[in-house]
Amino acid sequence: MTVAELDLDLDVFAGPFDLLMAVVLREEVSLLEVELGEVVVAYVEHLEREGELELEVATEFLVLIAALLELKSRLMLPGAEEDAEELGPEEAVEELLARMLEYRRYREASGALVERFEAARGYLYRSASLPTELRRVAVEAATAVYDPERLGAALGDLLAAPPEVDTSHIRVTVSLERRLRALRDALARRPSFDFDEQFGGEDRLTQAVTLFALLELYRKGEVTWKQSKPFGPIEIRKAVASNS
Amino acid sequence: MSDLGRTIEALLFLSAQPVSAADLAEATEATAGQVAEAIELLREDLGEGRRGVVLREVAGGFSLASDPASEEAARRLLAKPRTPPLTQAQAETLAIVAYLQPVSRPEVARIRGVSSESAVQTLAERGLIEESGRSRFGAAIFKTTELFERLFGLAGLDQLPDPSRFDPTPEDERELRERLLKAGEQRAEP
Amino acid sequence: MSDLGRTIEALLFLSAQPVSAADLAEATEATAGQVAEAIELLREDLGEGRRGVVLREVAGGFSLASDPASEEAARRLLAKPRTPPLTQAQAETLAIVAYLQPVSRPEVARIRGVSSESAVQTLAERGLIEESGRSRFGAAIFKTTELFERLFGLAGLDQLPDPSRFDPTPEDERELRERLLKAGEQRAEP
Repeated sequence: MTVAELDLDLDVFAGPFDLLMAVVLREEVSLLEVELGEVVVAYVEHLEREGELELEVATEFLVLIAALLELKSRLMLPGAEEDAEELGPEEAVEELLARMLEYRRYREASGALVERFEAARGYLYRSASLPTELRRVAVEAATAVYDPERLGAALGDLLAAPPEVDTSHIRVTVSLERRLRALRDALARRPSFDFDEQFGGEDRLTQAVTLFALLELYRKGEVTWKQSKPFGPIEIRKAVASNS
Repeated sequence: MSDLGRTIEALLFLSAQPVSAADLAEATEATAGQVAEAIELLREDLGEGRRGVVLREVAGGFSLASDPASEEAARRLLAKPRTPPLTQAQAETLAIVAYLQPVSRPEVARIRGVSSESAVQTLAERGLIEESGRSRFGAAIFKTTELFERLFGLAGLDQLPDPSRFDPTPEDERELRERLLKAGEQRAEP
Repeated sequence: MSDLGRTIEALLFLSAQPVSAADLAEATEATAGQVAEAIELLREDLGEGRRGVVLREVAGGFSLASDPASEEAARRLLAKPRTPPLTQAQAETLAIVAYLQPVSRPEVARIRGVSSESAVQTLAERGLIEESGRSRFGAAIFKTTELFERLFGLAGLDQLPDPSRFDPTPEDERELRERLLKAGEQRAEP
């Protein structure tokens, strides 16, 4: 399966991932309404079911989802606490806008190309081989320019059955649910803590999913956090319940 | 019809690929000027609607093609299926490759916002684009082929329309920006 | 020139084989008399010495051919085989034809796991492979040409590199064709 076909069933959208990305860029669904955490969960569940990881597909997923997450988080987070070099919501709008405009340009260009293609489709070219006497000439003038090893190697590629996918290294154990629980447990023990101190010993994937979970808790109003400089320590603090 | 014109017509008839003016001059042992003049006359003789065959300038050279008016009869005779139309995904991918080439697949995905694996693969299978190497990060990079220029009736890539023609109008842009800002504000002040 | 004459010229231009008057009538949806009349006019238009292309009546029908006067120029132009680097799709297709010939186009597609039409066409246009007949089911079957051997510096097909050198499972004794097809099937159903 490809990233494109990842099936999603979200509040505001049901269908393949491909289509979700497309409708966001085409402004048919607001990025703010899309629960990206669910998208990640769907992908991780898919990996769990399939038990195999295609590196190129996974990379593409990460690139696309990371871009969406970045844009969405900038749209969501209040601008006041931003560092000067970070983009605020307005800049985030500009960036999303720039991407939409870029996409529009090529969508329009593709329309023009299709018209050209349709117009040119009726012209047919001749593909008959040369008359014998002329073919002779071409053969006589020919010298060796290609290496037969290339053919052998291509044949070898074709003979190779696809390798059995080794799934031992991708036992997918990181679930967003579980990371949410880990965060809540930690917060239950003490009202504030340092991210690295608490989770620094986990592998990178776990840390990344924990960060997603943190975004989710922030959205629900359960936590706040502070990071005074880029790459600096992240201090997580239980949100003060104001009305409950 | 001049001898040179006849010879050029014969060469274009025989060659399966478009032939450049320079190659025509070399083969006919004529000067570039003479070839250009003969081509000009041939272009009139074989203009649209004159005969069954027309002169086309494609992919950096000249080529003979059958007149589109005879397409239907040709399909009946040769039992050739019509080239399938391009899907929207293929057309967008092709537009990005055509304008930005050489371009990598992740770059295509970034612009389209969707994984473009199968569109890229189909276009490569149809011979419209081809791999032209690898990026620094090992991603395959693509460019359009000569067949692309032939099938789209382009004498060369510089004949693609200026992409700025396709830019959204300032009004569209302003409207879109306002809509996005408004959505952001609503979110920020619950 | 009449519409029918133009269409007939186009059909003869496109067809690699001579076309009978009956086939022309069927494809153009005209009567035998109308076709005969149009052919008569075409014969005058495309008589020896008139244009670069002449109308020939040969066994089985009519065909267009280049004027013999242009042969020397054609030699100069076409004696230079086009040899751009092979793409991966072309190399794979050529390897299949080279090792398994004669081989049908559907078989190539089955082994590669993707339709290989454009690669086959390009290889045929460059003269590396050619049709050598039809399979029982009507599919074109291909073999390599003499030009192929020249361009690869092979004194004969038995000089192709021994496939067992590239073989991932040399202990397997089955036939090359069978193993290629099996690997192709495995690729097709991930």
